[in-house]
Formats: sequence, structure tokens, C-alpha cells
Amino acid sequence: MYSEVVMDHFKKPRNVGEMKDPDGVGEIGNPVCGDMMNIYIKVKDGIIQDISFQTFGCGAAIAVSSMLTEMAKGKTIEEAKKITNKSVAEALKGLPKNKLHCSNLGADALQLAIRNYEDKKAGKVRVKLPMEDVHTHTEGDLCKCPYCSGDVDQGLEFCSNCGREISDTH
Amino acid sequence: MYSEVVMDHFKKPRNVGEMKDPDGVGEIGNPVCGDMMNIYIKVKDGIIQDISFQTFGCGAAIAVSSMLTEMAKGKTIEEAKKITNKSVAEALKGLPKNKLHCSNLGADALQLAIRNYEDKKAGKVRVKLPMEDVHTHTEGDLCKCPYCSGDVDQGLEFCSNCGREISDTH
Amino acid sequence: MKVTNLDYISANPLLPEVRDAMIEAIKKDYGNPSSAHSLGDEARNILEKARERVALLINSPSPDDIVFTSSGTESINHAIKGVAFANAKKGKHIITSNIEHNSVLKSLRRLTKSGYRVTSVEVDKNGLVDPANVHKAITDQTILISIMHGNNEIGTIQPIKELCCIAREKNVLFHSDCVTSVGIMPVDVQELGIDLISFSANQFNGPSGVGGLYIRKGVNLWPLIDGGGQENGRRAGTENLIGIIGMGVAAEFAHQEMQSRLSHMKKLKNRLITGLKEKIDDIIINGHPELSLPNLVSLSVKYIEGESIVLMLDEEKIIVSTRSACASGSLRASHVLLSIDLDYADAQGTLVITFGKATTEDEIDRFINVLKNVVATLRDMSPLYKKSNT
Amino acid sequence: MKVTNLDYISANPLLPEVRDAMIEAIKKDYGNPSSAHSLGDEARNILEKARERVALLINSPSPDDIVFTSSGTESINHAIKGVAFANAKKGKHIITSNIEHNSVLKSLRRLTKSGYRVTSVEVDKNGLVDPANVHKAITDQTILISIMHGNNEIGTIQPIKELCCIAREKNVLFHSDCVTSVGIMPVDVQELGIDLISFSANQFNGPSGVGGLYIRKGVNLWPLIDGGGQENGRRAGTENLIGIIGMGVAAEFAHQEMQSRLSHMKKLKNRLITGLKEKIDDIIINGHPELSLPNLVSLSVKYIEGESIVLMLDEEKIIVSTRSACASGSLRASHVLLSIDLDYADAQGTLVITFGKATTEDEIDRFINVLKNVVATLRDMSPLYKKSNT
Ligand SMILES: Cc1ncc(COP(=O)(O)O)c(C=O)c1O
Ligand SMILES: Cc1ncc(COP(=O)(O)O)c(C=O)c1O
Ligand code: FES
Ligand code: FES
Repeated sequence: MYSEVVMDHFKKPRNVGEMKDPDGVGEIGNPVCGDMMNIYIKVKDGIIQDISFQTFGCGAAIAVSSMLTEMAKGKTIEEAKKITNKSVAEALKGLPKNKLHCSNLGADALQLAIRNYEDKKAGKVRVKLPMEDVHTHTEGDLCKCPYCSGDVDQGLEFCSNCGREISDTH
Repeated sequence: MYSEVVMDHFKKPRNVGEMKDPDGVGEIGNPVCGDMMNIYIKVKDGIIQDISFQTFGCGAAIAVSSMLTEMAKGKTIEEAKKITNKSVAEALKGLPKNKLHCSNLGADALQLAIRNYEDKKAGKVRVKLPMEDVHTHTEGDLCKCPYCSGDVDQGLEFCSNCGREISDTH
Repeated sequence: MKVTNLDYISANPLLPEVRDAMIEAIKKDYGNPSSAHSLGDEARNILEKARERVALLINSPSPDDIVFTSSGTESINHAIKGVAFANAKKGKHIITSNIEHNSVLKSLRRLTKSGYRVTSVEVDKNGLVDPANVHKAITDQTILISIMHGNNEIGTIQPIKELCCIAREKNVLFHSDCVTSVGIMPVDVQELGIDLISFSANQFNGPSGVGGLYIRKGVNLWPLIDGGGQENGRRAGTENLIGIIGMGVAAEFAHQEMQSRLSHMKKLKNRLITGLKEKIDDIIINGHPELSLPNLVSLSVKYIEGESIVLMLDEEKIIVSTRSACASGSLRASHVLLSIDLDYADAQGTLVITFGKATTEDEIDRFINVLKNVVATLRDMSPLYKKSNT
Repeated sequence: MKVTNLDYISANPLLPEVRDAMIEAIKKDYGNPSSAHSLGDEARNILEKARERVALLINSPSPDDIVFTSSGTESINHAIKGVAFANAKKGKHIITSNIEHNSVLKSLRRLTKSGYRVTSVEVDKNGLVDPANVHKAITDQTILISIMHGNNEIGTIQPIKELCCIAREKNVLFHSDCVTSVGIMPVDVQELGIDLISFSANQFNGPSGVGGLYIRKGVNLWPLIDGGGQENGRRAGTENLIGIIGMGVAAEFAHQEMQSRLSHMKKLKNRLITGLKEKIDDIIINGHPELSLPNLVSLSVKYIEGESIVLMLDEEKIIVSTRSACASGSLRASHVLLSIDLDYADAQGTLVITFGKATTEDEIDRFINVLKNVVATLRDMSPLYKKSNT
């Protein structure tokens, strides 16, 4: 199911654990599966000196967290901001279709941690990123899967791309 | 599918062929399958001296014809009148459910031949026996299969007893 | 004596390679392809491998367009009922032909009970549908045309490509029952431009009780079987993996050996028809003289009835059939034969002779010789034969 | 190291005797059971033999009341949709429970699109349906009650006999999804007085992709698959004879060995639950303490998520599942677990452990020990665990 890189990061996750006195914390919950991720960063001279994670989630979520922390470590804040779901998924040599959404968890938590760090510096309170879980359905048209954005056949209660179940309102 | 007795009569049918100058002829067509049977009898002193058949029909029809002629041969007209579908089927050690109707062909053709003989003696013209193919359906009740008289489940287009297809009006 | 099987359409013998693959699969005892653990991965890989092989056989743009089912019949029910229910808002009119297999006919008949209307177009004496008639039958309520590819009783092959063209032009979905053609002759879904085709593994030496349905991407239809997310949510239920593996291997060989099998069968078919005409009087070869399945001959023997021919041949260890096995419980004359204007009695005296890769010329010759004797014996018994000679 | 399979519910290993019978059947390469010739006779006999064996397993009054299908899922769709369509004139109301398998849920959801109304009764914390609630839900429009026997995620066994009694009294048909119970524990259709039950060969060491549906004589339902006259006209399509033969043999052994298997599994289940409670903190054993399947334990491990447990165990060659295989593509928390009021996070951390005849006590012990380590590793990673300890 998972690539070797995913399995490697899953089996030997890097940078696990809570951080004492972090400069920024990103906490996020995945509306699709209910999984959770915390990212902690320590920043010095605009560079992410240390990063760690805690994850309650699937194998992909754990591998994503681990890979993400490796990718962000040592990067400048500006560089780290450019880390996307896609780049994490690519670094993991791909994820199964129905697990693509798990990579959202990682990049979003990192961005939240950076935002939290910047907000703190600016003296603001922490904000939570809004997450959409809306399934838009235009009569006549093919609907789009809320998870993978693929076309959904009407009459199916599954996305034929990612296999995800689609709610009753479909 | 067929019993050994059926197969024996099918493979070595007794009393095959058209008869020259018969005293009675019974011709019948089977409304279910379109098969046909002719029975020829020669009668002397009220006894069936000779009997033969011609059949266009399935294995069961041929075996029934053969068995029937054996059963009737040497019997008095009165005895022969008592030969029924059931007794022929029994003598054949049974027929598959959906082939029970084939035995009708035989007994009916014999009775027609006897009637023809009696009519001729009485100077009447030959009559054909009426055959029913009506499927009666009482709303609410289980319908009866027109072929085997078994109960037919509504919604099925088959008789669950004999497997026969039942017409659209069901 | 070895049995001569000329009833391939009822049960194709398994290809030795198919047999071996299935036995190996049974010994391996795979897990459940849906499981999220290593046993599941292994099973999923082998399932998808089979899907790729089947996709290749019909030139499907992607393996994902193939749904595995439990028979050609299930595929047909899925396609017809699935399209009908999913498109009911657009309309409730369906077009078909007079010579379809029971699984098409009865699926449609079932739909008429839910308010669907069916137009059935006639065929000519060769069993051909006239595309102009289909064109004429289309209304703005029409949602589906379902016309078979090769007929299973008389072999006639319909002009599917032309029919698909008409359907597409009128924005109507097109399904074809390709049970007798897929794996026997080239069927290319992209070249045909077709929306849905149904097929069955056993017709190309795969196991019985395994079928496939090709669904062009974007076609709207409801699953027939709802439940878990198997088959991309299109057909629920734990897979018959052993059977599917067999289908995959059968598909691969059918694809590879298509041309050599075709020329072998054409040779046999010619020999059979020539021999029959030479040796037996008063017979009719049904179906179209050219547009016909290469592995099937429909033969009407006048004055005698089919089942008794089958039984007598059986005694001589020759297996043929009066019609497709699934209809053999039915005693009425075949609707297909009546549709090509065969006389009722001739329809009752019709044999379907089907053969395949392993059939030899000797078997064909033996069949003709034995049949000659059987016909003579039964004609001696027949009231019709005598009548016709006086 | 040998794989320890504790995910029997996804794929029961084939019984050696089943494997041998299937291999023999493949080698024999039977004909089509519907054919009217000797190859057909042979195939028909073996098909009917299998039917008798299955009939015996559930004490069906006659083998004719058994229909072979392609899965438990198909049987369920057939029963539910078949009854719904055939009885639409009487009414369009159906009663079910909150913890049914997807194949029941989705069949019902499909029917709601055709104007059927579904009432779903709640279960208590042990997963039990209260018959009084079912009784209350019945209206004069109710045509069917469909409530499962043993739940596939938590094991709870419903009071089917009592529920059947209520249904009969009110003249409503009763169907039960008995996929997890038939072949595992005694299921006697006559004693239950039930109208329809669905079951699946793989649950009792038969092949996957073969199911059965018991239909009490006189029950009105439409076929799901229309076509030829197979299965007495109740289910068309050429049979998966190899699979059905396997099911027959599996049924025979399940019947014969029922008592010895039961006591073996009960012993394992006790050992497992005791061991888990002893060695691992913060766990929940779900389902009813007594009225529960003998071969299933549902375990919620707090603070960590199920898939990662499954993957880590897999690395140690231990196979378990988070839920039934067919739902494992779904990422949402199980509706069954939420119905018994499990907290969302606990529901995500739930394993279904299932075992069978060949499972040993050593395997159970090894599982507990390995799980203990896996749980520790994952909890170290979990934001929830830390939070709960501070
Ligand atoms: C309770 C229950 N019902 C139905 C099914 C579906 O049966 P099948 O996998 O044979 O389609 C399952 C499968 O495990 C099940 O556990
Ligand atoms: C033309 C045609 N369609 C459909 C079917 C049904 O396929 P299956 O036997 O796989 O159910 C057959 C069977 O021979 C057939 O010949
Ligand atoms: S399934 Fe929840 S993060 Fe992957
Ligand atoms: S089928 Fe016609 S007489 Fe038997």
C-alpha cells in the first residue's frame, strides 16, 4: 500500500515528541478522519533550528509528520513556508489516492506553527486555519470529490478517484 | 436427467412407425413445447392387437410413446382407457419436473385414438381433445403453474416447481 | 472413447494455464484485497494484475474501467438496470433487439414493471438489426440502447460500431452484450466508441461464474450490488479472487492467441458447414453467411426435435446443445429462431454447435457422421417426416 | 517467522479439505449445470450436492430454499431489494438497526431514493437492539425488518428469535445478515422461524466470493439478477461451480466440527481478553460480555490510531484489522463504534481481532506481547497520550 520511503519514516519516525518552550506550535485536526497532529518549532535568526511532532493518525500521517520535520529543519521561515502538501507527498514517493488528504495534515500544521511563531512575535493570539469539508454539487454537472477533487459519478456514494465515501447530501 | 427406464425406451423405442389401415388414430400437439405425437391402434374383439406411434418430440416424449404402446398392447379398450399420464410416468420411474407435461402427450394421444376408433365405429367424425394453456392468477393468492400445477411465487417469471417460464400475463 | 465437446458455449474447457493459475491461487490462499495489511496488499496486487490483463483484451483506456462481476448475466443486469435507474430523470425509454439473450430481455422486462418503456427492433432473416430502425426508434426519452454483439444461437454479428455512432450522435448510452464475442474475436471498446460492454470469462476458456463489465469513464450508472467499497465503489462484495485470477490468465492468452485461434476456428466452421450440407438432407444453416461468430454453427434439422438429437448424440459421447445452456430448461421454441422467421417445427429441431481452440477436424468429421445416423433414426420416428414424403 | 493471522473475518484460510475439493473440481472441469446432456448432469449433481450440505448447516427444510450467490453482500442486496420491490404494493417501510454492515445500510439507502422509508433502531452500550423498540417501529406500511445476527465489529449477537416472533406476529418479513454467524455458531432457520438469511462461505473457511441466501418457502421477492433459469429462476447467471463446491465442503465440516470449534474459540477468546487486560493499560473491550461471537474481540486502545497499530503489527508478521476489510477504504470512524457511544478518538483506535480453528494459544500470547510494545511506541508519539497524562 505505502511506498518504501513512507514505511521507512513510519517505522523510524524522525523528530518525535513534544518540545519544551517552543517558539511556535501548530495543532491541527483532520476533518476527514479525525486524526490530529502537533508541530513544534524553535526558531533562531529566522531559521528553524529544531522541529518535532506528535501525531495521532494513520501510517501516512506519521510518515508525513516525520518527513515534514526533516524537510523543514534548518530551513529559513521563508523557505519553510514553501513546503506544500504536494512536496511532502512527492518526497515520500507518493501516497495512495485515498491517503493524499493525510499530507494536508502535515503541511497545514507546519504553516500553523509558523503563523503561531509570527503571531507571537507580533503579539497576536493564535489562530486556527479554517478547514473546508464541503462537498459542492452542481445539478447536472459532475460533482467534485471534497478530498481529492476528482470527478464523482452521480449515483455513486464513493469518489471513483480516491475511493472516499461521500456524505449523504451528495 | 432421465431415469434408466426412460433412457432405455428412448434408445430402443418399441412400436415405432406409421400403421397401414389403423382402426383408430390419435394425433395431438403439445401446446407447451409444440411437440407432436400420433398413436395408431388396431383393435380386434375389443382388444388392442397392435399399436404404434410417431413422435416429434423430446426424449421424454419418445420414451412416453414407447412405454405407452407397450402398456396398451393386448389390453381391452376399457383397460386401455384407464392408462393415465401418471401411470405412464410411474412406469418410466419418474420424469423430471419440467418434463411431467410430456407424459400428457402420450396418454392424451392414446385416448384420442380410442375415441377415434369408437367414433368411427359409431360413424362420427373425428374430434380433437381441447387442451388448456391458461394460467389463472388470483390476486393475493399464489398462482398455479399451468404446466405442473405447483404454486408460483409472484414476482418470479418461472414456476419454482418445474422451472417453466410463465407468460407475461402472470 | 473421448468425449467430443461441441458445446463450448455452455462450458468452455479451462485452458491448462488457467487451471494451473487457479490451483496455484488456491494453494497460496490469498487474503482480502481490501485489507490494509500485507496480506491485503498481496491480494490487491494480484487482483489489479488480472484487471490489467482484461483491460488489454478489450483495449480499455484504463484498467479502472473494468468491473469484475459474477457472470455475464450480472454484468448485463448491472449495465441495464444501473443506467436505467441512474438516468430515470432524463427518460425511461430503452431500445433493444428481438434476439437478445434472456439476461437482457428479462432485465428489461423487470424494468417495465417500474414504468420503463422498451422498443424492440426486428431483425432480418439473417438475424441482422437494421441501424436505420434503431435510429427511428430513438425519442427524446431514450436513455439506453442495448444490442448484443454476436448472437449466441445463430452467431450473427451486429454492426455495433455503426449503432454506437448513432447512439452517440443522439446522446444515448449504448450497451452491448458481448459475452459471445469478447475473447473470441477482436473487441476494441475505443474503436467501437461504446459506453458499456458485458462479457464472461468462460467464453474464452476461463472459469464459469466470473464476468466483467466495461464502463466508459463518465458513464452514469448505479451499482447493482451496494455495500463495501470494492471495485472502486461500483460493485460491492468480497471478490472471487480465484476466479478473477483465472479470468486474467484466460484473457491474456485469448489476447495473444487471437489470430491463430480465429483461423483455426474458421477452418473448422467451413469444414463443418460443407460436411453437413454434403451428408444430410433437409437442413438449414441459420444466421448470416459472413457476419457470424467464427466458433458457432446453428443447424436446423427438419422433421425432428432437438432434445432427442442431443440425447442420441450424447449416447455416442458427442456433446451439443439445442440452445444456450441457461435456456435449456425452457421448452418453448427459441425467440431468436422465431425472430428470423424459422418455422416452429424447424426451430424445435435446431442445434447450436460451438467449438474452440482444442477442437480437431477429426472431431468435426466424427460429429457429421454420427449425426447423419441419428437424424435417420429420428426421422423414421417422426410424424412430420412421413407426412412430408407423401 | 510464520504469519500470525488474527484477521479471519477479512479472509478465512481455506480448510485443507476445501482446497483439495476445489483443486479436484478445477482438474475435472465440470460442464454447465443447466445443460441437458451428460456433462450437464454431472455438473448439476455436484451443484445439488453442495446445496444439500449448505441446507444441512442451517437446517433448511429443503435444499431448494438455498440460493447460491457471489457473496454475502449480494445475498443481502438480493434479500432487501428483492423483498422491497416485490412487496411495494403492501408498503414501503423497512426497519433496521444502527449497527448493520455497509451492504445492508447502502442497500437501504439506495431504496430511499425510490421512495422507501427506513427506520433505524438504536442499540445500547453493549450493542444490543431492544426488541421493544423494533415492535414500536412497526407500522402497517412495514414490509421488512433486517437486523443482523452477530456484529462484525463488536461481536454482539442480537436476539433474532425474539425479533422474528414479533415480525411474524405483525406479518412482516424478517431478514438477518448472518454472515458472521453461519458456520461459526449454530444457526437454525426453522428454530428461529426466520424468512431470509444471508451468509458467506469465507466466514467458515470456504472460498471468498461465494455466498448463500436462504429463502423460506412462500416468501415473495424479486431476483436481483434476471436472466436464465438457474437457481430455480431465483438468480440467473452461470454458476461459479468451483466456488460452490468449496462452500459445500466447508459447510459440511463447519456442521460436523461445530461443537469442537466453538469450545476451542471460546478458550482462545478468554485467554485473549484476560491477557490484554493484564498487560495493556487504558483499553476497552467492546460489545456484549456474553452475547458475543466466539471468534471475535473488539479492542479499543486509547490515545492511538488503529491503522498505525495494524501497520506496526504487520511489520512483526501479525495480521489484524481495524474493521471489516470491505470498510477499510473508509477513513471515518466506524458507525458501529459511534453507535455504542465510543468516543471518536477511541473509535479510531479500535482493532477487530478474529481467529479460527487453526489459531493456537501461542499465537494469542505472541500477539499480546507484541501489541504491548507497539502501543507503547505509538503512545509516545501521540499528542493525546501526553495530554491525558498532564
Ligand atoms: C456482517 C457482515 N455482513 C456482510 C458482509 C459481506 O459479506 P461478503 O464479504 O461475502 O460480501 C460481511 C463481510 O465481512 C460481514 O461481516
Ligand atoms: C449472448 C449471451 N449473453 C449472456 C450470457 C450469460 O452469461 P453468463 O452465463 O456468464 O451468465 C450468455 C451465456 O452463454 C450468452 O451467450
Ligand atoms: S487517515 Fe487520517 S491522517 Fe491519514
Ligand atoms: S418437451 Fe415437448 S413433449 Fe417433452
